[in-house]
Amino acid sequence: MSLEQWQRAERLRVEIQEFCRSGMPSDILRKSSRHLMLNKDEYVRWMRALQSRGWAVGHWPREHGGLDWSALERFVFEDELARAGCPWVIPFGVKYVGPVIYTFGTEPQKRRFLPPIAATDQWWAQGYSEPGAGSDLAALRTAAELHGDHYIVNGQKCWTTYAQWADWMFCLVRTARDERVQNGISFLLIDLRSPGVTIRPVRTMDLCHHVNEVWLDNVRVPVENRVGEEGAGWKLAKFLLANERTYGAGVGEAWFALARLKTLAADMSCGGARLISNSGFHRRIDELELRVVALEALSYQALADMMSGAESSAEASMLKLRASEVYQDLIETTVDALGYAGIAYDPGTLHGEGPPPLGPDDAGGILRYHLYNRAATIYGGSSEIQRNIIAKSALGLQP
Amino acid sequence: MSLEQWQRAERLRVEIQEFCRSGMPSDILRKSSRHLMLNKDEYVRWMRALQSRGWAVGHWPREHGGLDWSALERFVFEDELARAGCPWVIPFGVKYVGPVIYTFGTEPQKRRFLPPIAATDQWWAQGYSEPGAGSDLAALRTAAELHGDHYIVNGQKCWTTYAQWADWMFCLVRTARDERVQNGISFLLIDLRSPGVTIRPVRTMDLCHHVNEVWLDNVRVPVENRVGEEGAGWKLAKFLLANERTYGAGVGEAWFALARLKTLAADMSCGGARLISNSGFHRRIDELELRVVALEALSYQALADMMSGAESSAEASMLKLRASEVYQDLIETTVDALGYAGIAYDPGTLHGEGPPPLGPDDAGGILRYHLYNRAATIYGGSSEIQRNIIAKSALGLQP
Amino acid sequence: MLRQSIERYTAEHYTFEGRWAALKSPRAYSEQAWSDYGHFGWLALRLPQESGGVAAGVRTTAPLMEAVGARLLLEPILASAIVGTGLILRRASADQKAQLLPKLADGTLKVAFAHQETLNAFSEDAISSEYRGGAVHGSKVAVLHADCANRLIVSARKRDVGGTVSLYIVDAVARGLRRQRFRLLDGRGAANLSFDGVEAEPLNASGAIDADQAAIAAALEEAIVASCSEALGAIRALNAATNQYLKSRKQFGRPIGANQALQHRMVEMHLLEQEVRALTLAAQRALSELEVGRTRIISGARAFTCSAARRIAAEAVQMHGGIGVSDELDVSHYYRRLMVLGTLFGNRECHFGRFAATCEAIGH
Amino acid sequence: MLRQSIERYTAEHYTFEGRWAALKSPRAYSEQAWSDYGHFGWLALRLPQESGGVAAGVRTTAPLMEAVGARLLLEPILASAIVGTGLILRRASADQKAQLLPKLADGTLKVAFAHQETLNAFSEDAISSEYRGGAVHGSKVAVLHADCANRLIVSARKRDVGGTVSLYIVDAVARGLRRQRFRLLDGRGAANLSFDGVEAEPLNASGAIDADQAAIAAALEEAIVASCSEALGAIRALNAATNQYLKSRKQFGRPIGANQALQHRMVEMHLLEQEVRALTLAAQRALSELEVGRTRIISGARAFTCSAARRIAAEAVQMHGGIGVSDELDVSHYYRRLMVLGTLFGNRECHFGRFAATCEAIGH
Repeated sequence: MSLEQWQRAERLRVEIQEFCRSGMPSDILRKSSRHLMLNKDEYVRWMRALQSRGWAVGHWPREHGGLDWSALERFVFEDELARAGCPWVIPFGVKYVGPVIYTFGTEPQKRRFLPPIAATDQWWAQGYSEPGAGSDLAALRTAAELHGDHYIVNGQKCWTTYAQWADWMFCLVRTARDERVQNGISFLLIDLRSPGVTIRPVRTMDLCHHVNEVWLDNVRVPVENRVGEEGAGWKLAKFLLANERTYGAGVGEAWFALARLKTLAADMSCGGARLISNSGFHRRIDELELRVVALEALSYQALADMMSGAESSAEASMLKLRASEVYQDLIETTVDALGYAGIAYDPGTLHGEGPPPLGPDDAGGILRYHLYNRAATIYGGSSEIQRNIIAKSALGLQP
Repeated sequence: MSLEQWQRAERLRVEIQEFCRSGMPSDILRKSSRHLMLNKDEYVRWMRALQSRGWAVGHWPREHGGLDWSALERFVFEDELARAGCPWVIPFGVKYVGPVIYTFGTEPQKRRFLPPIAATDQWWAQGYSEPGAGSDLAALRTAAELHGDHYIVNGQKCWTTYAQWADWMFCLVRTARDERVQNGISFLLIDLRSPGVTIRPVRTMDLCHHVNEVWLDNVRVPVENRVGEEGAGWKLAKFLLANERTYGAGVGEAWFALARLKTLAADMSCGGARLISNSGFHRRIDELELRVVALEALSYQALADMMSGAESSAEASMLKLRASEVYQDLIETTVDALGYAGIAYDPGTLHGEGPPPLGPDDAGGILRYHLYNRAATIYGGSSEIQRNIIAKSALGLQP
Repeated sequence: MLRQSIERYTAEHYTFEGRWAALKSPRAYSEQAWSDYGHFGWLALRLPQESGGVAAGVRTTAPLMEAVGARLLLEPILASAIVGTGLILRRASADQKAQLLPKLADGTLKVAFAHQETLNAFSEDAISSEYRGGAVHGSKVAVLHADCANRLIVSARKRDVGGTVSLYIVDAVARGLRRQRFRLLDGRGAANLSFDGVEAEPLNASGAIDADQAAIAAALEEAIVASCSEALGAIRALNAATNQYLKSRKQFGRPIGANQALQHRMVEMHLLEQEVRALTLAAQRALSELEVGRTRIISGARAFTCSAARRIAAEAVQMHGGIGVSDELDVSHYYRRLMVLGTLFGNRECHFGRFAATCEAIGH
Repeated sequence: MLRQSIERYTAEHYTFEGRWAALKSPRAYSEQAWSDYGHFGWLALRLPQESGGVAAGVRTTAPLMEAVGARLLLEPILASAIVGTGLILRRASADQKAQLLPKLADGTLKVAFAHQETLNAFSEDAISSEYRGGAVHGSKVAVLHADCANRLIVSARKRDVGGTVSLYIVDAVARGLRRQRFRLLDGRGAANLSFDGVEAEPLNASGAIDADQAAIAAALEEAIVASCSEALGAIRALNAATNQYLKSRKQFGRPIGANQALQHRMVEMHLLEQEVRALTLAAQRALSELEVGRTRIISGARAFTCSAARRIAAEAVQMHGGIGVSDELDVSHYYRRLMVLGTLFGNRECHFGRFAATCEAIGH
């Protein structure tokens, strides 16, 4: 990467740090840094606070309202927000479907959808997984049949995050049967207020409502809501996936978690001393820190390789594997540090009202996030799938 | 297991402890407890010292000269010898081929072979592996063609331990082609002084000579040296394998290694203190001890299950996996404890003449055994094969 | 016998589906099941024969504790029938026993042991609650099933005899006692307790001055061994579920269990289960045979079980994929139960430290 | 440029097969190769331009050190051209440099750094050798390539200035010096040294009283980073060999690399290699940019590399099966080289401790 790119990114870093100190709605930061559940209104305010500086779509091209960020700037943006304990930058609109629309969409689609996505005037959901199509996404069975100028869509999507708040869902559907199962898949934008859409909440083991089943029963979707050609859905899905994988957040989240783990170990008592003076536990923390240092080095190396054009397709998979593994171990160790507060759980306190049954303010949130985060090695391509990808693309190993 | 069985085994344990203190040739124990290389004469003296009490074939039935040991006694025998740092009980005759001969052999074969095996008047080698048949033993290609009353054997065996000292080799050979590759294998006893036998030494990474390639070039083997029917070799090989897997030695060896690791950590200095006071290293030792405790519990549980008839075929595989894993980690940690003495290596000092370049008397032997012992997870069915066996037999998982 | 009848009852009357009602009820357990347990004599196992029991050691109660883990039972078996009952058997006077044991046997009395005072699970907790003037002052945290117990057995320092830790029995609705009820992560009830001069009756069997202290140590050891059995039951059930899922779930046209990487990981889980089983049985023997080095075996078994349980639970969720994270399937409930078991009565670090302290002597 | 020419030369003239002769020779390295390195200027990389070098930092010499690992070079590149040369550049006077540098450049002079005194690899070694009356007294152990060095740079306490550790240069065949030569596990030469009043010349560039001490610290840091590069080279070559073997070795009718369990393990090895690479590059930058926290990055990289190397080496042997244990194939030679690298200049525990000491501050 060039010196100029580096300096631009460092300027952005300073701006974001300043934003986290003073621009950020403090009620939201208070909740997110404690891993509490944000409601829709809070998420929308958060996204709009980012967009007030153009950052929500900073990675978009200028012609579509973005800031033309380099990969490094995008990394720094995610890294710094996560380090400060900010909420998740809701990706479904700005990160996932937005780039698909400006890359593959028609002019009317761009005019219609991009502005509300950038402004978070619409909430989007992702309709990919199905009960029989998890890792094997190409096995999806939700079918769209063309009747005149509408598709009639039938099927079931699952693990659909925040569908309960969503206005729209981008969706992979089968529009034809083909020998090669990846063919015959198309990419539709579905208005979730359409008749025939049913959304059923699914509680995850943190006892919260993040994900849903979305049932589609003869839902009519105008043909102009298909992005790309009929049958081109797999290509778009792969494009989206490649875009999805940016890993600043993984590094920043890890540093945030490590810092909290350290303060907690310094605060908690352990038989007359502080927990941090338990040599076995201290060692665990230091071993985790070395892994975070390695993750950060690997991430910057991948970024440097990417910016010099030498990126391997396996790098995103490697970063996802390592970031999710180290984070799971960090948050699990943090739960351990909580001692008995790590097994007391009241989901009623996770929305910001009242303290948890035991322990510090964020004990419930830490526990909640530990539980929910078990899914981090499953969603977005499970660790097993990532290893298969690396085996094939980086090592040339065939099954 | 019954109280009487238990008491018998405990009596044997006391006798063996007494033997290790006073009956055992002290020059041999000095070398074996330092992991130095024994020569053939020393091994023969060792085996005969055991057999002077009938122990070398204690597990054989009385009718063939054994002591009718229970599985528990056999376990205790191996366990106690290994705990005391005694040499390996050379298994090829008394443990491997002997039981095959008394179970499947003809009366003349029994009369001819069993007495010299029990007395270690013959040295045996095992001719199983071939360059193309390692884990996939059934792929063996060494061929035996019947010509009148002799087989003419051609082929190559590899990793043949101590073939350089051996008088005889029991050998799996292909006597017929068959759809099912396991069929058509026969079990031959080959006199290694026969014309056409060439033995080539293969150095392992400890720079010592344990194993060999054995080339068989038109070697004539009398048909009466076939054990069992023609084509029954696979059955005999499986019988032998089941017999091979007794795990007292694994437990005893682990305790011996752990004890040495502890004395070493107490002796070695580490920046003004003793190594044992390095908390990270101390922790490693304690973690190893817990694994040894678990290995011992698992072994006794397997024994109890076996003696109550509830043995699962996967248990031997489980014990082999765990024993070899924990031993590798124990000896590696011991090498670490040696510090710079753990990277100085003079194979000339491994036969008992002169001290190693650096460190305590047994530094060279520890290092040698660490290197050679990398094979413990490879020979006798690699860890990968053991896992496949467990997956299939205990879990019913099919490839 | 006991094992079969427990398995038969729970398979019929305590299915995962049927358990939802109990889990969501305000009491957080099934009154019906609890009364059935009393009826079948399972709550009286430890009692002497004259009180309707079989004077069972913790070894004999192992099948019950394994079922608690395997079926994710929510009732106060561990708290009341194992630990609380154990303390009463050891330290209650004949009069106290006559009053308490019959009710423990039929389940009308539930006791909980209020001992832990801080959040620290890394080492044994120091007790600072006090008994003075016939009343207990102090506080206790995360007391398992103190939410539903009728009586509490409380550890406190007896001021007038040099601060020896002793045992007291307290009515759960006594004046001056505040109970903050909540759920543990696995849905079982618990409570934080605050004693502001609560009238308390000493457990007053005769005995040495430190007899209560010894009884506490013994009860905690029993609790640890019992929780190893509970973990073993949960691990065995969870591994069976995962193995079954590997065979039935199809992706890319074949069962996911046909993938060798998953097979080898499942083999590792199976091996860990066998080690947990062997160590749990060894720990049970160590308890009942008063072997030398019981702490070594018991805390060693516990430390091993904690790490094995953690790994098995994580792998079970991972190999199940998305469905493993949902609250609807039993997998995540086993995950949470095993988390709770990893902290109650001291976590892995606590017991590993106790084990390690026995390793000092060179050799063995 | 440098990388390509090193790779071309070693691929042609330093094959694993060709290397046997050097390995088995009494000198334990190839004289021809050593003289070639001098000829190509590789031994002069660190020297100033007026001495025929390019004043390279350790970062620039990384391709050379990677080749040392990848091709298992036996010559005293690390000992003499990196560490010994580094000390001379830092602490020799102009006269000393004029005398030494030309010979270092063409390889006629080989130096070794005699520093380590005890077997302890777990922490920094304390120096107790002494310099008094113009002579060195003391002993050193396992000095890399001291078997073949012409001169030794020795660390010793200068008695007359309060025991400051200083640097001295000693002729390798001086009176009073005993050299016990032996091979390291990877076949490279080394020696234990015993100094019984050996005539020694101080490295006498002007400087602060602790300038030698600082130079030693800097040289050891460079040695650590260089050995990370060497390990990276070995790891990369070894992973490539294992991956190739997975594709070519057939059992049960197909390549063993078709087994998903082996694929996933190979993926883990590849990932560790990428992490080692990223950290090694970061450590090189930390050296040359004088960043804050260089110890953190350098010792962190080293600690990570040690454990990654150990795992990769063990997996390479395991996945190769029997042939991996033989001396005939390169795999076991990489295994032993990586073992040696795991101890020289401090083992994993030593550097993890140094890293951990930088983690104290909360946050980052």
